[in-house]
Amino acid sequence: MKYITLFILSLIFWLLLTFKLTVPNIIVGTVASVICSLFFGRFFVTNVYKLLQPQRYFWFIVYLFVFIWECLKANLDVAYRVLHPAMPIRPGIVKVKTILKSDLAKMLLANSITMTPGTISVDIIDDNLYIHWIYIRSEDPEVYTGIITGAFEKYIKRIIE
Amino acid sequence: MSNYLNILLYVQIGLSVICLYRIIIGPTIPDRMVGVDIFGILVVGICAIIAIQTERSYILDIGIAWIILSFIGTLTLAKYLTCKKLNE
Amino acid sequence: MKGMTIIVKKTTQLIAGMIFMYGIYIIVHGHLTPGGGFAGGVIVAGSFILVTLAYGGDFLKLVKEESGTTIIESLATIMVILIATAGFLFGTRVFFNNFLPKGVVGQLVSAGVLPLYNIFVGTEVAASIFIIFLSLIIFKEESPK
Amino acid sequence: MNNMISLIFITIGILFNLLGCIGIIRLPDTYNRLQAATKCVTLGCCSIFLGVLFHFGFSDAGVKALVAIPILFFTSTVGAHALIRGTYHFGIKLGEKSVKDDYKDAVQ
Repeated sequence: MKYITLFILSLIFWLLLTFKLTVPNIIVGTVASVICSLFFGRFFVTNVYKLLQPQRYFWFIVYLFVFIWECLKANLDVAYRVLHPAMPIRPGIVKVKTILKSDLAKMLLANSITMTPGTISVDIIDDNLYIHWIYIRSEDPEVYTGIITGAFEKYIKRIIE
Repeated sequence: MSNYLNILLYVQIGLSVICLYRIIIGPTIPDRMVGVDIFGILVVGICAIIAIQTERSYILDIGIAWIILSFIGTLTLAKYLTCKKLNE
Repeated sequence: MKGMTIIVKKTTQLIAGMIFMYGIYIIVHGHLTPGGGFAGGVIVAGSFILVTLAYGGDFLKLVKEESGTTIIESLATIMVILIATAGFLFGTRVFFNNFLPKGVVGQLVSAGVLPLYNIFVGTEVAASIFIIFLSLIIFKEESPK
Repeated sequence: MNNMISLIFITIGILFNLLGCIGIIRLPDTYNRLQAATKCVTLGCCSIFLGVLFHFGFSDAGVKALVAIPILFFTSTVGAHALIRGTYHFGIKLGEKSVKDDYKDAVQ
């Protein structure tokens, strides 16, 4: 099952890359996809039946708009801190507990955190994310957990789990 | 129109020269590696602008290849920084 | 489990296949765009190097992998020599003779034997660069202090 | 019309790149430099690729630029994560202005 999914995804990637629908192109793409799925199929993601449920794609599009908005805010925030003459920074590493269970969801959450206002993920041990923050706004764990992961966690839970 | 694109191209090249400053001056080893990482991403931008200017689509191929090789290089450097052997 | 953090491992799962396909694309389109056998071979080797870096050496059974890549490299070299000397079968006396039809300029199947050379040179380069990486990380442990 | 939109996107991208490069020069320690540089430069290059997509339209070059955006996003964020973890394990201390360090307990 894993092999077939990787084969289909590779073929779609090949057709997007070449953007021609001729017969030799499709034959070469099929052969290359078979080789690719033989090499890399054994450690692909396991629960592939989730790709067939349409409501996950809807939540993914909603998540994409939320993410672009947060990303723009991140850049304006960093721009303010860089251009200010006194550089108002207060950096430190904080520990945040997440409610997500599967590994793929944790990876997507960590990648999203890396692009949001002044935060970058340093390490992930079990359920705890260690995050370097450029301006620590409060000392209370409840409050900063809400600030950092609150915007993404509910969408990612609906997309992947 | 074309002149304006030329100016943008020169600005982008100038930005990558600023990264070279951090690579040369940087006081510690991780500072230089940050410079190398950012330099790799900026060169991809240069490739994209040249692809518009010359109307050749194959220059984008060079850009994507540069992204991939720069990613593998950054991972290798990061693994070197954690003081581990490469096959662990 | 050894290796790098879980973020790098999960991203490697998603991206290694795409990097491999991109290397094949560079190799196969070598007679139409810049790139060709050498550049594509380096990218194909990069996908295997990425898996080795992210998952550690025990995941791929490195010693077995090394003998396998040696066999692939030798086969690719023999194929390049065979195609180069194939001109003798057709009655001429030149190396690298083009005995296939040339096709239309700009199509994928054109330029005679040039795509075949690109494919085998790409395999050769990928196997040998992966061998260099493996020998760097295996033989470092066995060398005397 | 498409040319104007693509030029606007490229200009925005180069402004973000400029902010990233100012950050990499001005900020005081390695962690903060990585913060500023990675975010701004990644968003700037994604914006430049969007400009390429608008210039070429939905042809082979445009789709190639569209494919490049997720690859650039994943590779640069994962590269920044690996680099900052390596910096901490290499022994570089947090800067003078920093107020909190929870990761110190987890390493030992």
